[in-house]
Amino acid sequence: MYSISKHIFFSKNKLLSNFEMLYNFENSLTFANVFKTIYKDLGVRYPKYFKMDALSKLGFLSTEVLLQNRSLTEIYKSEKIGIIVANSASTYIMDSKHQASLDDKESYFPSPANFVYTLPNIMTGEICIRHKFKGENAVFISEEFDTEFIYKYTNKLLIDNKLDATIVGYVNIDNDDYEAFLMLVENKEGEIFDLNTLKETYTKYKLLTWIN
Amino acid sequence: MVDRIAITGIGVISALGLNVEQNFDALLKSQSGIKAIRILNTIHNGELPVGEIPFTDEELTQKLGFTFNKGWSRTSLIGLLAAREAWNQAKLYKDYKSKKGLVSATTVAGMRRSEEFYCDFIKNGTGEDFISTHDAGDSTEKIADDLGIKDYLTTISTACSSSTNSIMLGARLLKNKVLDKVLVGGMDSLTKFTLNGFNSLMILDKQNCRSFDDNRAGLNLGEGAAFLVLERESEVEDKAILGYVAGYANANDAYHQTASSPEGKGAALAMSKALKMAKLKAEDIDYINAHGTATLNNDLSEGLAIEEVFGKKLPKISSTKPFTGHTLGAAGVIESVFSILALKHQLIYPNLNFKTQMKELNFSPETELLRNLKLNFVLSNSFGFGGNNSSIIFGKH
Amino acid sequence: MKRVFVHGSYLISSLGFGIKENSTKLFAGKSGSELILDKKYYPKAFFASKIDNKRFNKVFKDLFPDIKNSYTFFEQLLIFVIQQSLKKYPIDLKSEETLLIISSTKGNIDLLAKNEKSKWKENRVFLWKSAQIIKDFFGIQNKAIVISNACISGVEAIGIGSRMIREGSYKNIIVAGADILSEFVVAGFQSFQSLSSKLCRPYDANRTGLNLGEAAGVVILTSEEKKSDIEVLGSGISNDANHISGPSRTGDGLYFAIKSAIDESSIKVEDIDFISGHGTATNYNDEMESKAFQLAGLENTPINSLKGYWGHTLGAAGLIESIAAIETMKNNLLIKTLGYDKHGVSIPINIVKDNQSLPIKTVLKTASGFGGANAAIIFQKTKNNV
Amino acid sequence: MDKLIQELKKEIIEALNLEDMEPDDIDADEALFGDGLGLDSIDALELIVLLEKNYGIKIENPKDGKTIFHSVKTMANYIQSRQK
Repeated sequence: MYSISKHIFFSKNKLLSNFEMLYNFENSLTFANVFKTIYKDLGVRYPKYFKMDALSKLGFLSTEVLLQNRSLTEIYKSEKIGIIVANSASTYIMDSKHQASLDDKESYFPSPANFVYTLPNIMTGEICIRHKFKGENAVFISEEFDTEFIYKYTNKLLIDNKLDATIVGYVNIDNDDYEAFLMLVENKEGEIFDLNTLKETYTKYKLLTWIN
Repeated sequence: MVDRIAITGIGVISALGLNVEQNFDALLKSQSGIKAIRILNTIHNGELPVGEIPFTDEELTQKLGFTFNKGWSRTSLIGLLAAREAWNQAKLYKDYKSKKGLVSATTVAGMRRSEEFYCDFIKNGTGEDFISTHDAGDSTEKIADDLGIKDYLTTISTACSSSTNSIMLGARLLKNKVLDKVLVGGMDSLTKFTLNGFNSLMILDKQNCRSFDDNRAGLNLGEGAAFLVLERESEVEDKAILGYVAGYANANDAYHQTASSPEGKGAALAMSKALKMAKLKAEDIDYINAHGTATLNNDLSEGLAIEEVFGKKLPKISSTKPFTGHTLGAAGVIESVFSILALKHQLIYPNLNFKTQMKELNFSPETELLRNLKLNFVLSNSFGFGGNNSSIIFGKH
Repeated sequence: MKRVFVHGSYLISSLGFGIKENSTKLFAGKSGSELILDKKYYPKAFFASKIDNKRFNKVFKDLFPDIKNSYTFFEQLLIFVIQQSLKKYPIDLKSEETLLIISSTKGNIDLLAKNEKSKWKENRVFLWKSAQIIKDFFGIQNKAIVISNACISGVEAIGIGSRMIREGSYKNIIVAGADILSEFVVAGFQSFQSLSSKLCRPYDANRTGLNLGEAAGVVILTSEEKKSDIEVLGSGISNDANHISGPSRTGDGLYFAIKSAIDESSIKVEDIDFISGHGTATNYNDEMESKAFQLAGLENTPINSLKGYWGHTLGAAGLIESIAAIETMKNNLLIKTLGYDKHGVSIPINIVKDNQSLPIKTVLKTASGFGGANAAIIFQKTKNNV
Repeated sequence: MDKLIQELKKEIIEALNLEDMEPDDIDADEALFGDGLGLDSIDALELIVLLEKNYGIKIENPKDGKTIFHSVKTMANYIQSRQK
């Protein structure tokens, strides 16, 4: 029996957890400020955070809230905990930054710290390092969050016993906006993890963040 | 009780077909594989009928599942097809503990490629990779590697008796516990070299060969390969036993380089010694798969030798050369496979194209497919140039 | 449990077009990598594997004469290999049980460069856009799925494809992978000091880094057995959770992926006849792999890396190397690890040093990459004529 | 020398995104890697770029990085030795 134990949504400077608003900043604030404020407010001590690119920061903060005072590796084997996410712009911000350092032929100093973040699964890697997840992980690139495919794939991994618990969702950022929607699904009693619940939860969050 | 030599796997490829099933089907339907030359490029096509495997090297490579040609000669390709069939049947793939060997046989070896590249190589030194596939051992090594056989490897080349001799050596290696499982057999492909060679000896019939016929006019060349897996009977587990190697012998004619002695002294010696080793009397033999190449010399010499050894009570006799042609180094083991199938299915193959009995002999070969007989022992002859004569007796399981 | 079979494999690389050309060159020990001095990629010379562009452009134009240049090089590679694959194994592209999965790390990233930007619409640099264009080219109904998980993308894509066949929603899944050389990637890897200035030396004591390469490969997965004798038995994906670019020091991550694949295949470890390793020839990756194979009890199993022939082709590597592993089974032939001479990893794993024939029925293909990702997949030859 | 060390500290903080750090927080002799500042291999590569970009110094063998980048002081000494 696979159930949804928690879900979060973070977009348009609003961070909600189980549909409850945790943070609500005005739209004019840049995501860099919003991310930094939330990081400080969460009281997290993780020096590596500051080296992360925007996509990894978005993923990192979202999972910090999703897994607040939960340590999954105490319940499940770390190789049976995974993260399956979709994304649209991949690492567009960091790609542009890295490319900019190449277009300027005079000052030709491509930075390794930038280049390493030009892969979308570095974001999932950072989350795995933070929470010691060693199981199935995948980053799918799609124009929008393809709930149907992501559900089918994640559910297949669960019923095939490849995973006992997993984070599943969508983490995307480009120059204009960002959106993170994550669910924690575990092998225990609770609200069943099925396609409709996934779709409805995601749609409800979209509406909540557009209205106010 | 003596630990008999059991046959637990057979594989064969010839003009009749790619595997045991297709070969046996053609034998049952009396469908000869002897036709005009189609694959081998030679001035003789349309003139000399042969027992040719109707597939190009490219097609044979694909049938092995290979996706590109690794420079293998035709002999190696057909050899591996038959070897795998036998090895598969004996389920030896995951057998890591027993000592496994391969005793192969070939006379032609890599000549098929050598004769193609030779002129270029002499003129401008190209295509030298063929040299590594020319020698007789090359195909043996390739087959052994493909099947994972590492403990014992050898190749016998005694002309037309080669592959019968490899069965004998394999049986001896088992009896002396040098090996636990042994793949024995041989292979030869058609080449311009052999076609023109035999033609110069004036022993190639321009029609389909007529073994033991008074008007016979020579043999038809053929190509093919066959293998048996031999094990000690006491160690055979979870697989069927197809027959036994009851006895065998090799004797030399000591008469002439290419002709058998007129009265078949060597042949008679080989057959009688094989009977002695098998502790059998002549009348125990139910069927002789004769060498019967349809040359004037062999059929006479072999016929007389059979009459000398078997006297009045001649067993039923036939030659399957009119089906496959003379496959040289592979003939012995191909006909051994046919003999084992005859025992398993209790039948005797017809001697195709036979019309008139030889004046010098008192017997005629069987001309119809004979069914529901009582066959316990079959004797197969392979007599060759250099007077090298071998006979082998198979027993029913 | 529904079985999954592999059909219609095709690849294009620096070694040539299609399986026969590539296998013949691999068998002959020929590398497709060379010293490249081309400002388009990098100010200085670097050692890498490039596809023969002139030949490709001609072949592509002959196949699709009426398409003016409306597809990028990356997209043309995928269209070409998929088209060749469908010729070998035609499927009903319109059916809603047909899916296209594409594996790539950077896709059209070369379009970000200043001089390219103007020629294409801005969203053409996104992987989902290329996937959409390729899906529409073939008239496939379902949205294309793109997997971008660094160097394991190709192996993971086949794994995901096999899982989705077993899941039941799809009857035919085309899994295609490609990555091209670009200044973006070359300069990036240079800044990481992980490129070798000459032929890379997988698992070798004197390895100094990887060679980049460009390639495209494709397989078609179905539950249809006929005309295929290759089966996907199982797959596993894991994460080291150790460092975003340095592989784990213990190899436990890759070991978990291998174990997951073996468990799903319900075979014994000793059934694996051969490992097609990742072997990028970077210091830490090869060392990590040797530890992982020891953990999995595979230190005696013959293993090779083909990076010496094709270079590291990123999103295509999993595809073309899986196809090579399948050809290894079909030909019962291990290809030597080009560039490997002196053993250079702490565990004495059994590196294939010379071409070698032996019966091969079951192979394990692994991949590891940035982000601590690891993938393993097991293929088996179903016909018993091993 | 002190001016160079102070400058280096600022550049390191900026190049390696050491967000909450001020130049004074870094002790010139403190180990940059390992348990000191806890920098990792990517930071080392970034420092190689920093030396080249800001001081035009190219390190031939990346393996020397370990000694050169031991601390801010060793970096400063190296820069001075290469600039004479």
